Amino acid sequence: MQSARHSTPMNPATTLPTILAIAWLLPLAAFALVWVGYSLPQMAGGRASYGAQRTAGWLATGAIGTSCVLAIVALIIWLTQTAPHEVATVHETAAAHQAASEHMASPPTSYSGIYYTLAQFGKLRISIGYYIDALTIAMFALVTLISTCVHIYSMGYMHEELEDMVDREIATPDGNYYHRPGRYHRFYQYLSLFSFSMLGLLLAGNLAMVFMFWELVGICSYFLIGFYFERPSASYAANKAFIVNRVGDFGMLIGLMALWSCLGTLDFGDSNTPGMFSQLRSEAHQYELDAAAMGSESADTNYLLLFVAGVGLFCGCVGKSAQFPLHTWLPDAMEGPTPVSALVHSATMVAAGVYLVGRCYPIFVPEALLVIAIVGAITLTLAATIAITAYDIKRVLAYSTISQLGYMMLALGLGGWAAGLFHLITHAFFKSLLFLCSGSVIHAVHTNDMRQMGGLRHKMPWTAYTMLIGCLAIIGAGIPALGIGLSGYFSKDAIIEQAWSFARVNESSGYQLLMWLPLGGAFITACYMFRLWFMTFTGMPANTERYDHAHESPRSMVGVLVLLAVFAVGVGWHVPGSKLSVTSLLERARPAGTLETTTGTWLPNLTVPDEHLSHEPQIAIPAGWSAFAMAMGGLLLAAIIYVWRWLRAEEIQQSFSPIHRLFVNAWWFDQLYDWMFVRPALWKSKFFAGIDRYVIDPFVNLLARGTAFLARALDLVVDRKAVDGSINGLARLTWDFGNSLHRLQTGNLRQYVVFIVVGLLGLFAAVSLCWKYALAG
Amino acid sequence: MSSAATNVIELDVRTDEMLVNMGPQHPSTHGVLRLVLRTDGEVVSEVMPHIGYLHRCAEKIGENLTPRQYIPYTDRMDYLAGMNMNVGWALTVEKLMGLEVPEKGRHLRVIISELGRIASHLVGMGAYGLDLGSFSPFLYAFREREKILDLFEEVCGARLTYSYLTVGGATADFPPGWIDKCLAFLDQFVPVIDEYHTLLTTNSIFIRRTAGIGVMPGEMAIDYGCSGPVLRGSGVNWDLRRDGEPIYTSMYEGYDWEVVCQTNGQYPSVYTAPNVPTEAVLGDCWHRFYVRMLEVVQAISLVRQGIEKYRTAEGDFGQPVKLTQKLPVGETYLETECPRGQMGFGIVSDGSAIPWRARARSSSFANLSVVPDLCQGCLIADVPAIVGSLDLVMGEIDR
Amino acid sequence: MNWSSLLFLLCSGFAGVFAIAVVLSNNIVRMAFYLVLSLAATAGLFFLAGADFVGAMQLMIYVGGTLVLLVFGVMLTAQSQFVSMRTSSGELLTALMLGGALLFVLVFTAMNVPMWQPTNQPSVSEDTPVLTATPIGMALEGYRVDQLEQPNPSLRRGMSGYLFPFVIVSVHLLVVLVGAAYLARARRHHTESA
Amino acid sequence: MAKLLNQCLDWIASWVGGSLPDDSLLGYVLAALIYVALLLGLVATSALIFIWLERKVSGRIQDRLGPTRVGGKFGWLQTLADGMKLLTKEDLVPGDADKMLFRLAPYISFCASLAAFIALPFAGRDFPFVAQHLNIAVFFVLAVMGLEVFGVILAGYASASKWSLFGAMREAAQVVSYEVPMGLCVVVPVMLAGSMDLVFLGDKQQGWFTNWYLFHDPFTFLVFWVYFTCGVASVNRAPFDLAEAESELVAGFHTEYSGLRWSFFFMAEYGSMLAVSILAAILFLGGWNGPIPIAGLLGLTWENGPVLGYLGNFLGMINVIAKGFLLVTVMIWVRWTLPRLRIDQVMTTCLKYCTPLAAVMFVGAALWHTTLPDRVFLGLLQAPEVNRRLTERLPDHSLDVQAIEQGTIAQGDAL
Amino acid sequence: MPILASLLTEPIGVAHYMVVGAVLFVCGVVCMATKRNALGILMGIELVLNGANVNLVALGSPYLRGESATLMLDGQLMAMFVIVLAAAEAAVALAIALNFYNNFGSIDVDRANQLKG
Repeated sequence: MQSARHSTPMNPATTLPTILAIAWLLPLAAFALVWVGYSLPQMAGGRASYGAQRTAGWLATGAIGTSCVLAIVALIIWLTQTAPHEVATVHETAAAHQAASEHMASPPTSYSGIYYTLAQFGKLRISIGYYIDALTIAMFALVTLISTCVHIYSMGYMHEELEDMVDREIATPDGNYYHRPGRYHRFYQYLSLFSFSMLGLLLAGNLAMVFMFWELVGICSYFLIGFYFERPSASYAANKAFIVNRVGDFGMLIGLMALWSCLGTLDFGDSNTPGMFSQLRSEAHQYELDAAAMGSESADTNYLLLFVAGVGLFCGCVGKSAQFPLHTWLPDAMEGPTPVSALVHSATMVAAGVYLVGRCYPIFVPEALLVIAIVGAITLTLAATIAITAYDIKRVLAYSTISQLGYMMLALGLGGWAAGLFHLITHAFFKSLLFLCSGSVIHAVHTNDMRQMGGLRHKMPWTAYTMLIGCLAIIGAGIPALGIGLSGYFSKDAIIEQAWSFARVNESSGYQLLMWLPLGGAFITACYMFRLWFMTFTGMPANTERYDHAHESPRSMVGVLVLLAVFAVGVGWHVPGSKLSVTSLLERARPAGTLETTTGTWLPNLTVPDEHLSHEPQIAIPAGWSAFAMAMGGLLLAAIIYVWRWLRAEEIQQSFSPIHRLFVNAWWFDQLYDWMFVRPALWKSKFFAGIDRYVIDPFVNLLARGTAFLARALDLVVDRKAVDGSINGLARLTWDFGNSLHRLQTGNLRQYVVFIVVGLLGLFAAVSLCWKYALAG
Repeated sequence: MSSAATNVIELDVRTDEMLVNMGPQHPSTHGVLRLVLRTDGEVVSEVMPHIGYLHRCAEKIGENLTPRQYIPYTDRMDYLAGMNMNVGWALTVEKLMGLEVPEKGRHLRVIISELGRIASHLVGMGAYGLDLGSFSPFLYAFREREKILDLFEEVCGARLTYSYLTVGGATADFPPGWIDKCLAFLDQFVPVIDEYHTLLTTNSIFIRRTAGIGVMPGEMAIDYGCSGPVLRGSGVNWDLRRDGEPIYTSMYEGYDWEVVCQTNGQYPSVYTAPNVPTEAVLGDCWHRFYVRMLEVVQAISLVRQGIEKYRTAEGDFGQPVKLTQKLPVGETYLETECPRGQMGFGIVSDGSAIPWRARARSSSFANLSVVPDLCQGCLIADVPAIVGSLDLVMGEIDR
Repeated sequence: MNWSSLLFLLCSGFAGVFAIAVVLSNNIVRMAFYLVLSLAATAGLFFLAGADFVGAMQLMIYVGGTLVLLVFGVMLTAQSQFVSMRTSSGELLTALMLGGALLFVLVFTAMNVPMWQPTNQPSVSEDTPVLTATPIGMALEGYRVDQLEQPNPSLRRGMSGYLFPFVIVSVHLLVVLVGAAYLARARRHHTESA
Repeated sequence: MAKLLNQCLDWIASWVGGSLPDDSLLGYVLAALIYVALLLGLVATSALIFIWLERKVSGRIQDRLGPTRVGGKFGWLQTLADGMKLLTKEDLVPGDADKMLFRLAPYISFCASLAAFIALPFAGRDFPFVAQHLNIAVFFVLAVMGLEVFGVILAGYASASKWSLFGAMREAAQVVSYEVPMGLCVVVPVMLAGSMDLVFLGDKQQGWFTNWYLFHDPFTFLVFWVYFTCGVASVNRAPFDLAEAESELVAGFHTEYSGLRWSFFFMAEYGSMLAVSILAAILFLGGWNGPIPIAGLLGLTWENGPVLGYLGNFLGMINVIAKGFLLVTVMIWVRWTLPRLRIDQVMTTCLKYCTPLAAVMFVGAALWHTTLPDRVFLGLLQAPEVNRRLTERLPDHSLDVQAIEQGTIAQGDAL
Repeated sequence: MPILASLLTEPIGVAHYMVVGAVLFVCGVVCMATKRNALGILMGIELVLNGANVNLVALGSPYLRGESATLMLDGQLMAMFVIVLAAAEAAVALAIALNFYNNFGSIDVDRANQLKG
């Protein structure tokens, strides 16, 4: 919607698209320059010199740096030139919320338009357009900022690529390591392309363009994961990421089709024709979701289509944001260089799924939201449990990323639009910080294995303490009584408050789980993050050789760490002296009609609560305290195991070995997919290949050997296996059953106590069913 | 159950045996005795005495000094009864040289050595009270002992290491008026003994702590070579002053006294003392203590007799021999009845002024050797009671 | 906050913290020590709740008697290898998790029954002493002087005294005393040769 | 006290226009602090005096002078000088010790001994001088004094010295055993008065010494001596000082202690001695009611108004403390006279003599009391009016003895 | 959590005591479930009994609730019986522990598994 309310000399409606377009295209220019100047000659056999490679880095960094400056300019313009949305007023009391909700009867300020129309097929216009609101601006600033940081950081991190590089991961057949020319410029080329694609994704004015850039970032991710493509694991990971994402994209396409078929447009805003949002949530309908507007025969069908569209879109997000069940690609994606992990696979690209859900929030029906919430809840728990057992520092962070993305999805699914997106922004800062810190560590000790680290805080204090800030931020450390905390404290609390509020509104016990899972997740998060920190930076060095060679990283890297640490601490705070904060900025972009308590059509007892209800003291205080308690509990447990060593990790692993194996093998998802999809495919192909080759010969041979084989087989199979076996089996079964029963009678007093407690808890659970004061009540 | 015909007794609680060091720094071991106790709870199952913390090569020194020069070293053996040590060594040398001390000197020696016995037994008695947790009698005992030491100081100028009685007689005669002071002391001292009896001997707690504890039968005492009050406390009627060699017994010729020892269930009635409690068993700590107390009374009587005889005796008190007096070739050994038992000295001479070999036989050493036997199965609290009743002096044991 | 809240906080804090210390400590003697402090703090809670007889009894019998007994036992068996015995971390973690669940359930229940929530008017002012010794003594003898106004005669009948339990407990104590003495006493096996 | 303080503070606050509610925390905290200061002062001062007294008395007993110089005459500041010396001593902790317990143990002992004073009254009647007026004070005092043993046990264990451990074990066995006869002895006056309230017990013995429970009947007279014996045993004084028997166990449980911590054990010991003595004074020796009721004769009673009554209470307080000191002096006297018992003899004394004796005395006193109620001084005298009147002060908030006798209250017919 | 926040303003109620009781109880249970020392388990039992006692006394306290609904003296009497029986239990348990120690030379309850199925 084009706002004409402001007629100042600098009209944001015209200036903002221009500035952002420049910011968007600059990385593309850098990409093109590097391609023309470096990659083309290299393809022809040329070699770029050391200095020239450097120049490529500076070129790309300069481009994205300028973009960043432009994005900040845009942000300032936005803040100064557009009136704050009414909702953005800080909500103190319930009455204020009520008032705010009534004021919501107007959509947020946004500017949309078209830069260039690619094609028009009947109603469907495919165009390069823009849709700019506070969310776009915020994300733009975020992406360019982190991208700039990563560019600068990479100058230090990737310096080995400047000259001929020895890849110690690959051994050539003659026993040496693999030598190859450096690919410094190519790295920056990809980074630039990625920046361009990501910014395009953010700026996109319609879903088609979103889809286009969606695929583009996927390609970039593919390139970057496979940056060391000579390593089989890297190329495998790149393929895996690409293919798994396609599965999600398939769903997304279905969603797009469903949307287009009923709305006739994929535009977000109303440029010439009414866009999706204004169609679905018309002013006439008080901005409530109006399935009838979709022009199909019956409201039910429309609702179904909307549900399909929502779930379909979400499928794409599941792939991109590595949600259950498509989460398996992200840990493998850590094969790429660490700065890439920081930028692409934690802060920006994987968050694009969350961004898209947030962007398309008006089209989700409550049932679709429930799907999102459930997937998010499962993901966050699943990934967190896996992270506890991982020893690869980057894998821990990768699973942590998945888990945090799960949190965001959960928040969005439970109606916490601002909470989810707020966590997206804070998470981007502290997770990129954490990744860059881990990169710094890896850079120093040349291994990813935490068991080889330990005591590093003496060697690399800056890294250690910036990483500590990151860890504290991600566990949501803060002081609930004072309301002070690191960025994660605010965003995670917001999510848990929303979950608490959701659980209060929906009393059935299944929905209660959506409150307990994130709370438990907070505990596990604190546990594994500090496990990581303690294992890496405290205690005695596990590997003295590596420890002795460790050193603090160059200044360019440390500087970036400090900058990001500052953001990780402060991004959740208000700007001093004003009510301006990231949350208030996000509130300006809140889609119309989403701040109301809605109930499902198919599931009438499903209620998605108004997000502002979660700030009520009776929800916020207990939620805050329990989140705090959980985080501190996790921290304490990590300290108990890894600092004070009251408990021994190996013993715990031993006693819970089935669970441990489950976690270590990432719930056997890879194996599962291998069995379900990969192997059948391979078998099928083998089968068809084999038909050609083996159909005749074996048949003849079979006939030839038939009689002898049959006789032997009968003896072997029928007599020994079937007859003897069944009798033996029966005996063994009885024996095993008896044995398994006797195992209960261990004679171990403590175990009996444990049984008693379990029985007590079970009894209580049973009582809960009929006693009104117990849990279910 | 095993088929062996044994009575297996399982203790209440299987406790670990504990090795405890009592001493050499411990308030109740009177010096530097070290007892290693093997205890099971409060019950002592084994006591291992360790000695040698006060060893000063006394015998070796004796091979480098003339007998008169050696006198100060004998003071330092049983430092609580230096006078008795002096007289033992002097008599041994005299026996070797065939010297005879004049009449007056003989009585002087009796007076002095019996006073020394009183002083020594006072320490033994007071310290025993201390061992049993009663502090005050110790000071009462020392008060009286100090008076004896005053007397000693007057005759020889020293309060602990006297070197007074020496080969040939004594270094000097009694100073004028000393006899009266001594008598005055004895008159004043006799009633004090009753106080001691009240505080300790007849005190019911004292009796409970000592009666029936550390019972040593007479044969055992003889077997171990015990002597002195320890031996007589077990009912063995043996006192070298009566049963010793003539050169020593002749010292006490004409004195009227009885050996303090329970014979036929009776202690000699000449020495007044409280009755034996019914709980006491012959040979226990109480009897050893009691014998010492009676010997104090006995010594008082001997001193009084000695003074009578001294006053009437004629002649010289016995001048000491020359410092470098040559010894006749030969070998001799003599035991005397010291407060703690039979103290023996031996000399082997090659004819020079310096003994070729000097030897000392300590009574406390033999008395100490019964400790492991007596302490078998007693309580920890009984260990000080038993060791205290033996009245050991480590200077004598270690020499 | 008034003084009883303050004292309650102190006592309950001590009781809880030292109870946790009992769990966390590995050294058996220290455990006993923490237990003493925890139980003493609990006695303080009893005093605060107006049950001074029970509080003093707790101090006397529990802290002064039972625990001295316990410490005695600890010392009798406190050889170095038994002073601290570690359990495996797995068991510890299981127990902690289950304990956490149990605690949650209990606290949850305690906070959810409205009957138990604090009322603004305690029935008796905290400054009026409640004399408990005599009524308790009478109750043990079978007279319920505190239930004289009980309107329901059948209830009054049933609640009328504790004479019977008192007698049973005293007999029980006697039996226990004899039994414990027998159990821990020296046993002599007289075995004859076959 | 706390209310009074609050009212005072309120009055002061009213000058500046403020006000303070009656149940403000301030008054309670202040009151507690005042009580603690007073009791701590009493215990510390009397410990100082007792140590001096101990040295002086033992000196006199042993034909010595004891301290003579510090403080001018009689060495009356000797303890202070010793205290200064102890303060400057090195605080040694053995290497193998359980450091935390080792450090804590003296304070536990001292706290337990001090806590007993909370419930000990120093004067009664209308305004009892007592920190916390408990109606089960006797019980409480006994219970708290039993806790002192923990400090000793912990010290013995934590020192990592075998002698200390021996001392601790002895102490544990001894104190636990002696609590039994001591409790039985204490029950006798409690039974006579019909209350465990020490203030009430003291007030019951008002008047001349003839009203003391010591002289109530022959049984109480004997019980007092049994109590005193058990009291001496329970505070580990000679001849029952097994836990620190220096000739056997070097110094028992405090072998490894030095300096200030050691002195805390000392303070605890003297504090307990005083507590036991004052308890004896209140239970048997009339508490604040002297052999001659000077306060009564002078008219310093509550009947003549609160000021005079208050002064009378002051006299009573001096009376109680004097009696306590007297008994402590007796303990000191005993210590410097008698040898020490052996541990098995200590236990025998307790279990074979004290306990049966106390039990018999208890039964005897009960019989005496039923046959000769309202008689004092061996049954020769009629109990004075004031004492009989006090019977009505029984904590009887609805106890109606007549109703019980008439059977209107159901006895345990659950039987 | 609200109860914690309101502790400073509200009077102490039975719920407060119950929370303390719950903490003691759970500590006792965990103690029983984690200690290998028989005496440690005994201590756990004492803690559990105390947790129950706190509840009994709280329900019987006149200061904490309206008089009409309280257990009053019965709560205290129950608590007394618990204390007395706990003393008896401790005596027997200690005797068993010592006996066990005699027979096995150890106080580790894990050694007492000879009767296991």
